[in-house]
Amino acid sequence: MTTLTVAKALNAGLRRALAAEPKALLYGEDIGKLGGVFRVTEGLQAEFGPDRVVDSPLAESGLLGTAVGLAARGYRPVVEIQFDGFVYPAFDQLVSQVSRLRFRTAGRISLPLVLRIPYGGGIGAIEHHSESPEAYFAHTPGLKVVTCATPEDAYWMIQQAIADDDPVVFLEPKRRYHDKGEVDIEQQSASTSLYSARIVKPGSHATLIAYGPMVRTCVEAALVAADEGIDLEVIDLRSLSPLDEATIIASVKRTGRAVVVHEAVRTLGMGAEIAARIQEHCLYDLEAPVLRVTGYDLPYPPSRVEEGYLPDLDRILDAVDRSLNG
Amino acid sequence: MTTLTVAKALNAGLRRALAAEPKALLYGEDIGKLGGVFRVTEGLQAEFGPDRVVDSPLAESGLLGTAVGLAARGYRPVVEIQFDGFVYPAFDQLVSQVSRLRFRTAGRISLPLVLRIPYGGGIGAIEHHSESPEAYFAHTPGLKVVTCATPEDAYWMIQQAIADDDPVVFLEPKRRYHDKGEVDIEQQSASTSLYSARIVKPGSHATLIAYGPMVRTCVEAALVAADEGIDLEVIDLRSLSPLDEATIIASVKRTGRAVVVHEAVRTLGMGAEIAARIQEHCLYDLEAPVLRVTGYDLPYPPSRVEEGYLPDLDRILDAVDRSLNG
Amino acid sequence: MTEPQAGPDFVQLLDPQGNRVENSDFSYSGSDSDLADALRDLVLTRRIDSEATALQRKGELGLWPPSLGQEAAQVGSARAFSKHDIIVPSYREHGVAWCVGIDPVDMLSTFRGTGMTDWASRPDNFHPYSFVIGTQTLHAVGMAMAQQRDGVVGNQNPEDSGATIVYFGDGATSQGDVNEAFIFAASFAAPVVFFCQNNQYAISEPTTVQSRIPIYRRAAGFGFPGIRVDGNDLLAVQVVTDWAMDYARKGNGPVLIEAYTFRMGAHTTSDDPTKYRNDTELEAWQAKDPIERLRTYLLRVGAIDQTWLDALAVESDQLAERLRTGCVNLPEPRLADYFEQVYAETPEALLDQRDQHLAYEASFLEPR
Amino acid sequence: MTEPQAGPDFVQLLDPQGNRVENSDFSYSGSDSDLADALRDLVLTRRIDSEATALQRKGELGLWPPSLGQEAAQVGSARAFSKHDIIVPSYREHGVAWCVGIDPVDMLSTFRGTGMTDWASRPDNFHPYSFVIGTQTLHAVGMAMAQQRDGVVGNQNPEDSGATIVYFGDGATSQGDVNEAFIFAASFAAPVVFFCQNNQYAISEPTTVQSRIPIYRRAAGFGFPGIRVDGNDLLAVQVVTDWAMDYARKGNGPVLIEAYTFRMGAHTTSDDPTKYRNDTELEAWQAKDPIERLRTYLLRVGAIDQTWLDALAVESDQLAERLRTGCVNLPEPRLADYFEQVYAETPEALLDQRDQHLAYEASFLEPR
Ligand SMILES: Cc1ncc(C[n+]2csc(CCOP(=O)(O)OP(=O)(O)O)c2C)c(N)n1
Ligand SMILES: Cc1ncc(C[n+]2csc(CCOP(=O)(O)OP(=O)(O)O)c2C)c(N)n1
Ligand SMILES: [Mg+2]
Ligand SMILES: [Mg+2]
Repeated sequence: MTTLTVAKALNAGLRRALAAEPKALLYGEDIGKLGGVFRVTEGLQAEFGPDRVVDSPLAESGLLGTAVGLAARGYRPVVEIQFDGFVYPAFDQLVSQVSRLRFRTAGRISLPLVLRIPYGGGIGAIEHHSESPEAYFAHTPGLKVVTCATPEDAYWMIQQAIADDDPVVFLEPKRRYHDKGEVDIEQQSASTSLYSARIVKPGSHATLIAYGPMVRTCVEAALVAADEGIDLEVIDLRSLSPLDEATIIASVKRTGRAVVVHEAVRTLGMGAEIAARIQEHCLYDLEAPVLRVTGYDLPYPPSRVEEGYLPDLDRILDAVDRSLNG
Repeated sequence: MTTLTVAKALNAGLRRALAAEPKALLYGEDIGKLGGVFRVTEGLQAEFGPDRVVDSPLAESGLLGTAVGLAARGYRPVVEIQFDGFVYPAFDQLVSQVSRLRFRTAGRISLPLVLRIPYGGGIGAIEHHSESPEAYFAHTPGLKVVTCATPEDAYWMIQQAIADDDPVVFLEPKRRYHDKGEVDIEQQSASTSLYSARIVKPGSHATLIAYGPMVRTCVEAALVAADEGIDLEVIDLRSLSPLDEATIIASVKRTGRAVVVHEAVRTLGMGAEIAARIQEHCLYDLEAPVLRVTGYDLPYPPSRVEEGYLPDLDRILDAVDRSLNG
Repeated sequence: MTEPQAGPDFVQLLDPQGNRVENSDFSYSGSDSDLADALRDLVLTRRIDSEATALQRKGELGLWPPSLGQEAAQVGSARAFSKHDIIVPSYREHGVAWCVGIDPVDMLSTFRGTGMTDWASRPDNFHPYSFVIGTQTLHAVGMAMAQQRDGVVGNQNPEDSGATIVYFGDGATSQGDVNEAFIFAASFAAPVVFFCQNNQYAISEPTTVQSRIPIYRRAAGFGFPGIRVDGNDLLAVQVVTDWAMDYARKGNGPVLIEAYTFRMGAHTTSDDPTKYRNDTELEAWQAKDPIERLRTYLLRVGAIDQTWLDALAVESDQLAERLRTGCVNLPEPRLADYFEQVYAETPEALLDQRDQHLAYEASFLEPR
Repeated sequence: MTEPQAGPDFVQLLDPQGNRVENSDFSYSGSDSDLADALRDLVLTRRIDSEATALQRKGELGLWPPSLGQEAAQVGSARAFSKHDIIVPSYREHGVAWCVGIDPVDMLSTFRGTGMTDWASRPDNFHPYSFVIGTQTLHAVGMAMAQQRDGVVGNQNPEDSGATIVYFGDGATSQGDVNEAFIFAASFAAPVVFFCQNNQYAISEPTTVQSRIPIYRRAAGFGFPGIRVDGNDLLAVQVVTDWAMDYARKGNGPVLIEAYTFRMGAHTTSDDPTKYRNDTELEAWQAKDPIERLRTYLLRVGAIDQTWLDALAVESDQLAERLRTGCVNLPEPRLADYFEQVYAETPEALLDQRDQHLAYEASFLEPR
């Protein structure tokens, strides 16, 4: 076991993927000499050369669009978008091309492409640097959408995503880049599929459903609740598309209460889909409405007020209270 | 009263807006001499000249981005995207600029811009011509998103949208362009806000919630159901953002059952948000889960199978049956 | 903009009257019998197109984008392909598709709505049609970058080298994606030939809405060569494309070709060009017809005769007949099959949706 | 790419040693006292920048993008504005903002996170900063189209005419939006000056990643003039911008200016340029410092003296002090206020969310 941050675990995972798969290549703005603005690709260009770790001109549609061509011809491009807010210029390529090439060709062309995006707020940034665009992707058939919450997952999931023959949007919780954890980098392969949810903490009174940056916050909330005698189950979804519905449903059938937590705005955020599915499958098991603790329906506000904007321990516990009394 | 199709009603509404508001201008690809591929702007360039009805170079980001500049300087551009599937190149301008300029300037700059998009399937088209992208927009704070279902609404809502000081995504149900209806074009102004839902048909057994192209389908379903003694309420949302939650909730509290119908894919479609809100506000009134009758989670398939893909009368009635027996 | 004249800025080797034209930079090295082969492709392309248009009129196709008038630009460029090349079409390149050996019945499936864009007879180096204007130019640059990594660029033996060619229209040149494709191609010196068919219109909009200057000059602003060719002159198109592909295959980077031509038909079968253009313009271009001039030339030099043309007419009729039967016999798709074409491994929930669909469909077979 | 030399392709009127340079096309018509005013703006811009950088280091700002080294490009161009002009900055134009009269304390608010991009002292013809690379170029073209409709373009009296100027970087030239802005501007002959500060880097990427040829040459491919100017030479920048704005104001359409300069500092305070560039490069550019050369010139011709410089130093210190106090005293925002800034009329549901937020916040004040 090695202690790594999320950022370093991603770096290690990318290195291993590049070594194992000659067709894999990293591609993005400032990922070469600089190693990316978050240093996730640090040292990799020096190690694998500028044809495997490629600095792209400053244009996201061009970046993703040319990656489509590379992937269609057998390469496995791992594209980095510098910040969440800069994925939108590539949206057409993502929605109309990346997600559909297999469908358009009756399966004849695979698109083994990974789109890495540091996402989410809480880092005191200026606008466009704290977005949570995951619902746009999860609403798009043909994309897989995953996000990691721990160094261990970061290390394995990035390798699994690169090995996947489908396009995967890989969301990296940037406020957790420096969180540390144990990673077994000697192990041969991941022990679970990146598309299965993880029960981080079992519990019986209510289920907290989260992913990415909010997993840690939910675990902390669960610990505080435990002190008050409230036993919360915490689920880390890991995959937002496909959703591991079975794990969610089984948990809520047991606890009868669910709170979904995410940074993204409430309306049509992941919480909407999860609440819709829960009520569809467990209406008669529900002791209270599924509640959502989310960003408010605002553009991401200035950093001095982001603390109030983002779900935190207290807002989560407040929702748990409402659920338990609801 | 005059009998008009939806397309002609839009044309009449646009004409009246251009006449009434010197700052209004129409802007899009092929909207001039050709009158747009659906002829919605037919005759308007001849009448108002090429500075008021402007043919744009073939680039949607450029089209919307320059419209932002026009709107920021006091004009009221009405932008036409030729087909739903071609709005994505403009997505960055829409999500990061159009929706936020007011927010970014503490309200100092208004963006009175309308983005007209013919949308939806059922017209036997090739790919990219039958999309239902509304959830992407409704998930974006700062945009208003509306859609009309009748000639009467088409006529008034487009004028109201142009008069609105906020950016409005105006979705036009292209398969209903040729539907006819009565419009009172003499009337001075609209009788209701375009942001309020319309109860198309009151009923007591269950509520059908729809918008745009599916309103007619739901009304037809309700008529068939009535023959079988099932009394369905049909709500036409008209506005997808903001949502007229009060009308929805009041109805479901009365009927205890709800079925949401849309063409867009199920996952994270409008049905998700509506189901989430209904269970949040009426959990204890619900006799059955909120059901969703939607497009399947596929890219829009080839036209020879679109009939099976799109919600139709039978699929709606089937869901109503399940709701009534659920 | 005035009409271009034969000369250094407009390569023409066969004039509208069917006379060979001298050019200081380019000359056609093929034989007249090669040109007869080419004429056959031009004629059959036109027949595929007119037949498909007719099938649409009869309601057998939902839509068809005619290639009428652009045959020389398409067939001429296709004659410059070699085995390591990759071809990325837009949606109107029926002549190119024909030349790479695609069964035209396959092409119809997309427009009949019995399939998406894949065709069983499509060779792997021919990318599927694209319908979002300009997007395919970026894919092409990426494929050219793949060729660089595959080691098929700049090899000693030209036979071992390949490049990518991508087709797009005059309207497409306004799209950000196309200009980004220029950027990426130049930055990576990618072996890609940008083949712009300037057919004078983007639906109803004349090229002047997109550009005030000739399109081929765009390339210089991005640091690579641009060249304009008479797109209705098969010889010139073939020779210029040959040169450009070779330039790219050798590792010199991208080239932009503007094939100056005319969309003689409607934009698509849904379009009504009388709304925005007049007969005079059409007539002027009819006088420059790409097929007519090559036939005139070949008849004059005696490379073909009436018997040859009669045989071609028979072949053309047979092809048309095959299209008509092939079209109506295209297998009807089943919605259920599409659920497994979205992902390499289909998620559970999507299989559930398929099963719901199947169960629902089955319920109609039973009495309700 | 080799360093450009003074001449027809690189307008320079004051060399790095502070000597005036002859140019056949352009000459500076202002007085030395005008230049002394300009020097003051350069010096104060640099002071604002260094003070903001220091404030970031002290944790008072979250981020700051330094303008160090680009002062002449910014102040020089700003001196060409007239009353009907519209100015559209990117995010590094602190010198331009200063020249149009914006209170630099306002600028800090965005980077302290106490506000979005609006500043109380912002004049209406100065658009807010933009952070998504290149998007603002399209807004600028739209504003220029608004000017056409407002009747402020091509008027007899030049005083009654205006144009729009938009700032962006070398990296931005790769974005589709910027190239589409070129297209739209050319197509509508919009009165817009594209002012590209080529500061040699887009974060870590040298300009060569974006373009193999000088950026000003991009314009020719779109059919409008492009010109390269020594961006560290205030005189040249001002004169060239004057010419370009005038050209646009008269209704001749767009112009691209490439101001060749250097980002002497980090990309932002989060950046570490030692990872990707070396000291030699920095030193070579330090020798071309925009302030140094103007000061040398003005001292030599006697337009300023040490007393003048001392007074400026005092003014500069006062400004710095005002920035320090102003920064920490920027009013703290309240999240609750933002709910009403999304829409002209705030929807019910959003007011409900605000009330939930307020109620929740209030719950902390009571004992729980
Ligand atoms: C992004 C996008 N916008 C709009 C359209 C609608 N559309 C289809 S073809 C066309 C015109 C294309 O013109 P051009 O590039 O000149 O090609 P041509 O059709 O003349 O071959 C338009 C606007 C589209 N397919 N994609
Ligand atoms: C669309 C987009 N992609 C990426 C970024 C991240 N980013 C911020 S500044 C920058 C470099 C910009 O370079 P340039 O245009 O030369 O301007 P400079 O910073 O040198 O002034 C990048 C990549 C962004 N802000 N927007
Ligand atoms: Mg065209
Ligand atoms: Mg730069």
